Amino acid sequence: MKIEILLVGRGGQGILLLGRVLGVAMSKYANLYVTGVESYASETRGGESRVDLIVSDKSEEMDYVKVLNADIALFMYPYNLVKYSEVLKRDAYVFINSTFVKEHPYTTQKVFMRPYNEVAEKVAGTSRVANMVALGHIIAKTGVQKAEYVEKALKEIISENLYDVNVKALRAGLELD
Amino acid sequence: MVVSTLESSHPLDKYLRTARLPHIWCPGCGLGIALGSIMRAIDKRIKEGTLKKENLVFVTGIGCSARTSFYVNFDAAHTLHGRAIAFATGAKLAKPELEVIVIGGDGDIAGIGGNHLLHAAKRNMDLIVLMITNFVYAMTGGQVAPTTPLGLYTTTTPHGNPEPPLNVVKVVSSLNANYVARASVTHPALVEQYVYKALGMRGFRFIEILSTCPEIFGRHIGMRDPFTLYSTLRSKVIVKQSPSIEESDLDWGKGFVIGEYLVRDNPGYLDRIGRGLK
Amino acid sequence: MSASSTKFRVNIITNRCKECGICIGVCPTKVLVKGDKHNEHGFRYPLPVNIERCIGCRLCEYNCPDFAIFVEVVKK
Amino acid sequence: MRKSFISGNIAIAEGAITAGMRFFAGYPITPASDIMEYLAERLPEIGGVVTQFEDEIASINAVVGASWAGVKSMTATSGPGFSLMLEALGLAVITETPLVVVDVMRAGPSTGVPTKTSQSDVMQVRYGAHGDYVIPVFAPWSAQEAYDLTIKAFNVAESLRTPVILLSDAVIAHLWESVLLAEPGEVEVINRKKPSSPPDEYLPYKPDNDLVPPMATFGEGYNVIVESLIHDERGFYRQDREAYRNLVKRIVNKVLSRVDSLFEVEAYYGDDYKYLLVSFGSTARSALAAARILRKSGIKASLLRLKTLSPLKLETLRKYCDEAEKIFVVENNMGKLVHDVERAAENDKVISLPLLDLEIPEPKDIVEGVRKWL
Repeated sequence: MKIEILLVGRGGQGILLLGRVLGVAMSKYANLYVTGVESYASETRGGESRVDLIVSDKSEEMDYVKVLNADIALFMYPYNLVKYSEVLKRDAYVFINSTFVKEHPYTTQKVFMRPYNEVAEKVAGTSRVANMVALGHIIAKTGVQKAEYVEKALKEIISENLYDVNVKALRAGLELD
Repeated sequence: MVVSTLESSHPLDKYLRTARLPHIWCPGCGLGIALGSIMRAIDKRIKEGTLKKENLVFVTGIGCSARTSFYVNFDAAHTLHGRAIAFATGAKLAKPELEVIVIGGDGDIAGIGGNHLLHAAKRNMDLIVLMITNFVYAMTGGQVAPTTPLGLYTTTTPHGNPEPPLNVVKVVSSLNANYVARASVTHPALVEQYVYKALGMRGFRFIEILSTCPEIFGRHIGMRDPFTLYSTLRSKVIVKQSPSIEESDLDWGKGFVIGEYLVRDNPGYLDRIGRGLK
Repeated sequence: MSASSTKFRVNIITNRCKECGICIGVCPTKVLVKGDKHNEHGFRYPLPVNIERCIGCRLCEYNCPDFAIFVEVVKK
Repeated sequence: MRKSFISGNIAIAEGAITAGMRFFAGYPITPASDIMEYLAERLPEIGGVVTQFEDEIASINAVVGASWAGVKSMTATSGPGFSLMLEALGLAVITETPLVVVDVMRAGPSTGVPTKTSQSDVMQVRYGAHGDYVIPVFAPWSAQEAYDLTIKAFNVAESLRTPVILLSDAVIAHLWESVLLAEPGEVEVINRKKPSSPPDEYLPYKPDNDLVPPMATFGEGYNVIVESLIHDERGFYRQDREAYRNLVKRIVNKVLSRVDSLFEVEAYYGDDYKYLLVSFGSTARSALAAARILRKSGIKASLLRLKTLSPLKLETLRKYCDEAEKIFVVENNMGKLVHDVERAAENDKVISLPLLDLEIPEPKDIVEGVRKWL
């Protein structure tokens, strides 16, 4: 089993944190081999921010560190959507933040378009946790990871005073259709 | 005169690697005088129990002054040109009970090593730095040094040194050092007194020791005879109790004011990172 | 070599001497004079010919760059 | 062992802590800075010191000083900083000072592209300083290996009294992976030999039969001499040929004589192959993916990955090269390791695949590079 996950957003949207939480959940709690590569533009805010996660239950399957055939992809902002269609599997799960992305080129994939920012605003009072809404949505729809492990990972990584609002957003994502 | 053979040994022999004597320094070189004075200060501290012999470390860079590490019967490091302060900082940080003394020439400490000097003084690093100023690059044969007087002939300023000398006492005083003094080998008791005092302090302690290099510098100024150079320097030295920094200029014409320019007891770097001994 | 008065002994480690002459120059009572014998490195070390004049100030010892001269108090 | 999900840089920091490193001096540089940042948080909690110095020159000199004060010490930098450290690296060599220098490679020459990866420092880390010497260089390809090889680097540094280089790159630095971290006692940690002789008989540079002198450090009453000049067993400066040869040959031979334990390679699909890819570091991951793609299309490719870049055991390389019809040396530079492979194999079999990418090279670029020669 080898899964490739691509997470793309705009700097400041919490893509790196999302990748870190999912990575810890899969690595530490689900005992899988995980490689995560973060790339971002040199601006702290605004440029494209991207995480590639390669996951496998066998260490010998781990080699090239970037996503070539994504099983799961998330687009939080309309960056390079056409370019990325080259690395998506035909039947990949594609999650799109409709708050910012109004149209997309994906036709064969399983596409979910939801307004993560609005959902976050509604359930947690801040759109800053839209990333967690998206993460909840991803694990609910794909089953790539148990919500329990993701919550454990979140608890480990995030500072205590921010945990509640993040977990609220995550759970809202789990409930999204 | 009744002449007999030598029965006792030199009082400093216990601190010297006597097998390596006579040292390499030229006849009349002030470095030996400076080293003797430093050793007497250390001897006093060890005898009164305020310094443990095994805790003392000498760190030197490269140059005539740096060769002191050859002769001291303590832990000693002869490292790289300009880098003694950096090496010493590492040793002190790793093992705070060490008392680390850096000895170097003005080229070593304030020329190539100038940046490390600035930053050690800035962080009030718990070190003693003894900069022996002989006004010239001596080991490499007489090139211009940071402290060479304006207009002087050296092998690399054959038309006269176009740069005024660097007043290192003033530079270090402008930073966060706890102790800044200037001494001269022509006044060895003061060298001893200042080093003794520095050994009882924390933080960054800097002493410039004016010295004589008859072979190279003396030759450039027509004073190759060691005692002529020595007595000329002595005549230019003005001893003051608490000189002001405005009097510290390194000027062969006006003479050199020696004394304790700065004495204070601010927390050293080790105190600030929670590794101070007090 | 060493030479003693009733009060002080001036010791010279002759093979460390480099004949710089500073000890002779700084001695306030002119105890030391330039010697004529060469040590094993070819330097002529000083001689405390006027040892009876020594006042024990140790300026020669403190100003010797070569750890070649030291003064002791003669114990009675 | 405990499992964690950490970056290659953090894995290096954790490996150093496991190995007993308690002094770190450094100067910020991309992509190595987060090693220092992480340690600045962690090391004081366990009695260690982290200080940011005024430059890389001060950093490595402080590391040499700290090691002589008896504490395991390290610095981390990237190519430009490593250039500044070379003089003191030579000091560490001649004074036989155990320490570890991490070079997280980025694209050069000069300031190059600070945030992008490269494998161009191979020559610099092996040969950069003046004078004759050989020092161990290890190159991890994963976060786990960054951890493991950092521990090995310290063990080798301490047991051989030598500086050791950990050669990482910007890709390894910032990829996050599952890493098993050891609890105390779970991995071997080697400390430098101490003298058994009393201080008045101790000679700081007199080796035992293993060519390594026991090391007394500052404050132990041994009056040690740290000497940057050519010296004899006492640490006294000598200008004669005999002393020069004795010292330099011993410093070189103490490393070379351990080549069997120092030189590590890993072969993938090594039982049956016609084409051998030789690579190291992050690029070897792309090379492995490329070997898989080639094998799927019926081309018998295999990968030989070097974990050690110095000292090299040419016999081992030769053994793998002899089996191959063609050897492709895959590296993210203009061709550095290829010179060593050419020494190990018949020259006309060796093909350099210099990728000179700013990212980790894509497997398809390697596949295309190989196919051209089939």
